[in-house]
Amino acid sequence: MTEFVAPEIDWLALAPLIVVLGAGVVGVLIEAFVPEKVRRTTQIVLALAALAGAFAFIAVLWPQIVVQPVQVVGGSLTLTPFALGAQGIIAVLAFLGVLVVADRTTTGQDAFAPAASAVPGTPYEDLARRSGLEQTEIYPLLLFAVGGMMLFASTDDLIVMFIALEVLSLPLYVLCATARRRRLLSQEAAAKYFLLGAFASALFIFGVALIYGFAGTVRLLEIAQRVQQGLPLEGMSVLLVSGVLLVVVGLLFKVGAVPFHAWTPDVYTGAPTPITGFMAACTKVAAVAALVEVLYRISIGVGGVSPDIMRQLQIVIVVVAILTMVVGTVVGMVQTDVKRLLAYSSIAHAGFLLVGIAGFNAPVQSSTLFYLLAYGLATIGAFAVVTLVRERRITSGTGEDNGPVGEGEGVVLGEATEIAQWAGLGRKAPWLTAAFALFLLSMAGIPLTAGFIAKFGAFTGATTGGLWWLAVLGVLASVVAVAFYVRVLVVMVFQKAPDEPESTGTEAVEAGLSTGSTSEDAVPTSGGAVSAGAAATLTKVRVTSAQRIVVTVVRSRGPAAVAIAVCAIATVILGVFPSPVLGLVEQASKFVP
Amino acid sequence: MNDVIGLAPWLIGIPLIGAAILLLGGKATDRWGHWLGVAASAASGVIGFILMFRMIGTPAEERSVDHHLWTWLSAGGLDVDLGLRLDPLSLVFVMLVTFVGTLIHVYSVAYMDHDPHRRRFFAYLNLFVAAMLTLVLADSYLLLFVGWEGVGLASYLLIGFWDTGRPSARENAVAAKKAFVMNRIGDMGLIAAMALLFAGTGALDFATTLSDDTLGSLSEGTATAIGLCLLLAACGKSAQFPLQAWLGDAMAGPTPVSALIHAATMVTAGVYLMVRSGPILEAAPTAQLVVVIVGAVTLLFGAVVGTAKDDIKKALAASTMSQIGYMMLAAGLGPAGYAFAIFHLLTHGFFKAGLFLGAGSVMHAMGDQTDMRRFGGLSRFLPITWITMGLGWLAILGIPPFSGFWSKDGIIEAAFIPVEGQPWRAWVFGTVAVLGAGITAFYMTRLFFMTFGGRRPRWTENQHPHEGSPLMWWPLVFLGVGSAALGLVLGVGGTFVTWLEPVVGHAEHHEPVLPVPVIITSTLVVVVLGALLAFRMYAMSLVPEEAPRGSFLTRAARRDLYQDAANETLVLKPAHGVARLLQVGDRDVVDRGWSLLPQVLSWFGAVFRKAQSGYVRSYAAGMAGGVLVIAVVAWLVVGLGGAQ
Amino acid sequence: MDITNYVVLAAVLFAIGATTVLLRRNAIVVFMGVELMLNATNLAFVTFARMHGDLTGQVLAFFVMVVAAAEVVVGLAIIVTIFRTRRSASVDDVNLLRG
Amino acid sequence: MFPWLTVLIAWPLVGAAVVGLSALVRSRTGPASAGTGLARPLALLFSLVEVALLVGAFVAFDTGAAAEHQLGAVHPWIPQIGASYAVGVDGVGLLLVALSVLLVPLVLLAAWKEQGRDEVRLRKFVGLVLLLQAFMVAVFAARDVFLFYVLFEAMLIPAYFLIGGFGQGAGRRKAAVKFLMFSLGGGLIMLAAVIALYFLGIGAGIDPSRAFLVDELAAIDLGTTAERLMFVGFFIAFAIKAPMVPVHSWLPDVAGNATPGTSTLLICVLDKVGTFGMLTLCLPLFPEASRWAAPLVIVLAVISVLYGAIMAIMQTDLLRLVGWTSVSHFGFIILGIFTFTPLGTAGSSFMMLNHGLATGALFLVAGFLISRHPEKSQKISDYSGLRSVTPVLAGTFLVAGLATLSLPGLATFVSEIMVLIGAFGGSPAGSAGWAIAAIPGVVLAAIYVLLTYQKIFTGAPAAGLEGLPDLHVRERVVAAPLVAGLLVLGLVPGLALTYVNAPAEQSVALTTVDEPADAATEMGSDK
Repeated sequence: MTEFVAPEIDWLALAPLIVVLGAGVVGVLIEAFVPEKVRRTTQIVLALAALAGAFAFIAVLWPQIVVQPVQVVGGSLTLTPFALGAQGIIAVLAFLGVLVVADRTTTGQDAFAPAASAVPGTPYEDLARRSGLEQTEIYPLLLFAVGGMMLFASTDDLIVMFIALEVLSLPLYVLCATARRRRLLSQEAAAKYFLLGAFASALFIFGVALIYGFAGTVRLLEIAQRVQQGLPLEGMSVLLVSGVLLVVVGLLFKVGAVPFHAWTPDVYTGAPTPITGFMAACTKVAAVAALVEVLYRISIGVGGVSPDIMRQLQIVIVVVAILTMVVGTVVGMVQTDVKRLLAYSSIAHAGFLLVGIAGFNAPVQSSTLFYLLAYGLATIGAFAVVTLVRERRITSGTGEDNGPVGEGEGVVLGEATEIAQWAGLGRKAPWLTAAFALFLLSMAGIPLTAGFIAKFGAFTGATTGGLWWLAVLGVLASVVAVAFYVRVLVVMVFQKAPDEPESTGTEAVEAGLSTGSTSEDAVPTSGGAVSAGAAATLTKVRVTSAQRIVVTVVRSRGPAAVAIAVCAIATVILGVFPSPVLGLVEQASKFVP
Repeated sequence: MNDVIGLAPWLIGIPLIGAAILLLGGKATDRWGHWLGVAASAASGVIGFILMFRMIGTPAEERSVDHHLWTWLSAGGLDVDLGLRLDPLSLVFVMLVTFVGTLIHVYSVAYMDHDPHRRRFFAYLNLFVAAMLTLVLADSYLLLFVGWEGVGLASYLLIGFWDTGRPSARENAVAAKKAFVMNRIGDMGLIAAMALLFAGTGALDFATTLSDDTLGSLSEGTATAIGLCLLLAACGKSAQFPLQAWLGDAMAGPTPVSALIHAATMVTAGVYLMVRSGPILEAAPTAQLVVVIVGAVTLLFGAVVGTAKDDIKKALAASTMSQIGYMMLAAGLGPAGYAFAIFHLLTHGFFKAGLFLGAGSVMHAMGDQTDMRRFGGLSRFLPITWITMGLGWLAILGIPPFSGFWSKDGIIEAAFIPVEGQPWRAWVFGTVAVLGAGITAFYMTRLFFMTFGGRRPRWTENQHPHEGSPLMWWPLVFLGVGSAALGLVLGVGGTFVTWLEPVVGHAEHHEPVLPVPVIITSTLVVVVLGALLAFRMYAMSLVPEEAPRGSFLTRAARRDLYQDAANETLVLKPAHGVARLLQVGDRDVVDRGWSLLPQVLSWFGAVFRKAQSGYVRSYAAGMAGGVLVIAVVAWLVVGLGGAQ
Repeated sequence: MDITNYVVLAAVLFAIGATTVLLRRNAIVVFMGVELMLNATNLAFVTFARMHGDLTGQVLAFFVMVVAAAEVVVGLAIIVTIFRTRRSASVDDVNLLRG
Repeated sequence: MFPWLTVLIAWPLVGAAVVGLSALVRSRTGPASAGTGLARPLALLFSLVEVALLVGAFVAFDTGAAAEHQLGAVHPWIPQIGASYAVGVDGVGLLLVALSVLLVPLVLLAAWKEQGRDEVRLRKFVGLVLLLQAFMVAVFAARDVFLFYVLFEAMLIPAYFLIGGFGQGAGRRKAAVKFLMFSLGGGLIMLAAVIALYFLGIGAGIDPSRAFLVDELAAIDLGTTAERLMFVGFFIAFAIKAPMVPVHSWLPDVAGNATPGTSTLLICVLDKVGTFGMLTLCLPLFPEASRWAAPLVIVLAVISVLYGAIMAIMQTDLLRLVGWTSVSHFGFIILGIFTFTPLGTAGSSFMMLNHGLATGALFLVAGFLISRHPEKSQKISDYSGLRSVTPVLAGTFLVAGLATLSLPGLATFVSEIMVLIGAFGGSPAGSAGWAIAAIPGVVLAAIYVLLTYQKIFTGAPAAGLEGLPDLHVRERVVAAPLVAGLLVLGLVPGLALTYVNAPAEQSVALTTVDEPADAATEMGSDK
């Protein structure tokens, strides 16, 4: 009769995860038991508290982890400084992201459909909207996603990594489909994201299987040891190489690197903007962290014993990095939609990150972390700004009421994401514009913003790895990138907003066409809301009924404004006095992940 | 000497301050401004006299004093003081500039009486005096260059004095610009010369650069280069061939300006530069020869042009050009010529100024009419002008004992002095000089009689010519006396030559190829012939009011022997073509080239963008394809790596 | 029987699944392709587990199944929503987002 | 000792902040658009105090050791990447700092009425100007390559908004973008070189936590190839800024579209960073490569001189014309630097100052002229005969023009003659020939200045311009200091030369010794 031996578990190390995921579970219960009036508030408070708590635990953990990494439950959770740093960054960014999500603005509507399951334009949906339904499930979903990300970034076990991948992906799939406006786009985004994501994770897991076949284990460090010991069987290297390749591909998909990037622009455009910001920032952190861990543990984890493997991986990363930078920047140049432009910019940034990672040396970890932080702040801030720039339709007769009307007459519609529509924003909302400009400059890597220090670190990493020519390529690519950020700057700051109604009206219509915007707000009658074809008919409707769409900036109810302010200030501080943060992340590269 | 040397800076300072007051003072100084100008000029004249007086008192070998004011430019081995050099040469100029200058100031008070901007005019005149004195008093090429361009500026301002509010305003402005730009072309030479000098001698001040040991260190090639560069500068400033085109147009300025700047002083700065740089030229025979040739060419050129001009000022300008040609020629002849170059410069300063002022008073009397075919028979109406100009006329003809004779004859004799190895030179240049004298006699006589002589007046009845105010004719008298007597005073016994010896060195006497009396008589004969010819044509017979078509040569001469046309076709047109080419090139090649970059990129962008088709399956296909491609690439590269 | 056969079979299944994803229009079928890929993975896991003679692989297979199940739930939900909106489950109809 | 430079850098920043905050004051006391607010006087006050501080700096500066970098401070800034806050100026740096400090109040005065009664735009304008000033002072004082680079790029942003936000020209947005893209392009190429420098420095055993100090980097010997590559990286950036043919395309557009005040700050001060960088970074860091590249650079410089001048002659737009003249002048400056003679280098350093004064005067006076035109036209052909209408304006313009054509007696002449004479004796092959080839530039200068003067101010007054007012007091106050400065420095150039001689000697010494490392070490050591 053997007695039960409880496993030794370092609960403190698990605490951040437990807090977040636990809060997620609690959130589900809240949906069930808390009365509707206070439900939303409770959820928000809970989510923010959970993230803050998680961050607190991380802060507590940090000193001991930087001294000695720990492995919990046999490595399923491996906390290196790098992993913990990634967790911390995810927590911070998620906190800001939740703030943006939680903001209902002065229109009193958040960005989410009252009943996402309802078919757009059906009476039921109208009913749901009128009765002011709200989907507060998004908060638990967000928490689950965050939990998945934190786990994703900090495990040594490929299977756990796979599960974490799903845990972070599935909620995101759902969240993508919940946009209040432009429902079709939102759903399409979800579908694409899901199908491609599933495909990618299938590749990933098959890769895991192959690696398992080679090594007989799915623990990265053990795999590395096997590699060191040499090949057990002839031709097994094929298993290893193709396996690692597939795994890396699976990760690169999440990172959004060319040629696995195709989902990024569509999903970023279709998803509700706050979610896009959250997704763009946090997912990238998690994915890059995981990528670094896999690559580095396998290649240099045990002293780069197998030059072939290392070499092959490096080549893969270099090739992908170049492709990513080129496509991201060059295609970004021809974008006309702000969200799409930001999507391509995130692709380009994936490229710059990879340039650093391709250096394959331990110090890169810290510069990568800093890059992720800088990028994440700028991204969340930028998308938060996007959520506040709206179209306002002004009809002769006050149209059917949907949601309370903001200041001034007319009805506030969805975001005005056409770059052309942003003309003259500088006069409408100077501070908001200034913040957005700051984020763009940071993304462009202009000195005295966080982005510059980050880019400097990335290119330095590549040069340390002897890839100075790759660094030069990166530099050239970032020149091109600057070009398209500047384009937006010019429109916002220097161009005057077009005044005469007709032009704006038609402009908005074209905008509607090009983004396939069939937002049910614009046309309550469900007839048109089927496909792009119908979108054309509904444009006729618009033009004939002399409505004009003007671009307005809705006031935030607070949270989003806070988020933007925090992002902006942080961006500047990290640009001018980065040394404290750099000092922190520098410790991250003390150990190979 | 040293007790009064402290006054030297005030030679320049006073007129400069005068100019400053007049320019900055604005309308407030309108009432008395012109008298301030006169006073300033006169004051530096007085100082000049004092210095002159003291210098005469000092023994010859101590007559060259450098007065250091402050270190001007000291960098990287180049040390240039802001200093003045007082020696016989510079003082001669000081006297000329201040004396003639003051007279012309006085004359202008009356001449510009009706001009609303008289104050500005006097400011510019003072500025000119200051700059000219800087030029001649400078003790280094660099400071000389300051005065050099300073007078250029003053001349620019004064030529263009009437550059608005008149029908001819634009032309005046263009003439002014032309003068300045052509001067600048010459200045390139001075800059290059300074560069060469610094590279060769490591200094720019006269004391160092012109001392024998430094020059000994210079290779003849360098010396020649420097000499030619200096010559270029001189040509620009003194309207010598081929940079002579601006002088004729410069007559657009008020007549006193023409008298002071474009006859008496500024245009002779080139000669001063040549004489001052004598040691360098002597180290470079080739350069000397070129100087002589330029002088000879110009003196003929000017003379020929002079014969055909009907505009009295342009005729005088041409004659100025030609007379400076004489000086240049002399300056190229070495020590034998220097003294006479300066001597002629001095006398010419007087009689040419007199002639110009006379012309001015004629114009004043005839309502700014300058066409001599509209004059005639003025002697009765303008007696003083008639007499004073007559003296000037005799002087320039070189009739003894008038001043021109002493200086010009010296030059002609010097031209006949043989140069060993090149016997032809003496003959050629001697003949040219004599010939020039003849032509000079012709056109000056023509000018004189077309203006004052002739059977009947050729002006319309409603004009009532009369002498101007005393302010105008007193200066004429002074200058007339000067033109008559100056030569006699300074020429007899070679007073002037010995006076200059400390500077230009002693010229040991050479015998001309012809005996001196022969030269003198033949010159006089030629001169008289020329004069008689002109007398027959313009005094005895009627002068048509409309210029006859004339022979080819006449027409050519009227158009300055096509110098402007030549410049136009040889320089301006090609230059403009080049400029156009550059302009188009910059727009369509450089600029467009840069703007091509983003275009190409966005083209690629549009191409890649097509890949984003919106179809899930194509995305998936892209991913699958990507996997394969990357795998292949990885394998290939490593395969190669393994192969190595 | 050589182990290679199993591995090859797994690979073939995986390839078939991938091809399905690439070629079929119906979202459901595409999704089934993904499931097929996952199952190929399972086969591989089990095979290798047997080869290495430890149970980890088999356990992993269960993990994969569970995850697959979870994916099915979310995936079908999304596909069905789209179907209800557009009356079509063809993945080629959802291409408003492009460029 | 007192950190003068830090104060000089910080003060305008404070000013910019205060001006920004003055918005709040206005909005509380009344409608923000009501007439002229606090912004202008505040900004002027700050810039004047800055001038006072500058005087202090000059007093504290030891001219005896003008070649050493003084008044500075070194503090760790981002030790993780080896960047330190290291400032210090030698004579040249001090003069350029002075230029950027002195021009700002004048520009503010000149732009006093420019933004009309639009209080918001006005506040933005002066705020940006002060911000730009802080950056400019800092960049001239930076003794740390990283710091220099950061400022080099960061100052583009205020400049960009100044160009694009306040110009008169329709094409000002394009011009701003063009400016930004050119500069950033060059800057990023430089970034690559900076990173490389970082590695070689650490490789050569420099303490990684302070790896960017110029003096230490100058002390190490980089391999020939690497040195040349990095030189190219730096030089391209500086050549674009300078601006040098053929990477000058952005300049005329900017000059033609920005406000004269902006152009003054931009072209007269900010662009000096290009030549200043060549002098204080390229030469000390890459002496061998500088010698290697000199022959080509000289040719390009001479081409710039003539090219810029000819293009200036062909211009029809007044401000573009002034812009082109700068291309020509920068050519002279670069020529002087890369012929490696003490005289030429000193001349170039001096010319950086003089060009600032002369071209600044020309830009501002041209601005006054344009502001008088009913349609604010910049076309030269729209003006005529104004000498009789606005004599003082005409006179000031002429003086500024004469300074631009470097008339003897004015400071510009001294520097130009120093450059030409110095270059003639330069060490790189063919210097003499190219120096001679550059001399026609002086004739072309005469043409473009006098032709412009002739077209605008002579002849019969153009219709509609008869009644134009002459320069009023404010404008005279703006022009006077510049003209006075040009005159004084022209007669007593020693005032400035004492600051530039020693540095010139030193940088020439760097490039003439055979073993660059040695020269570098002794330079590093005398700090």
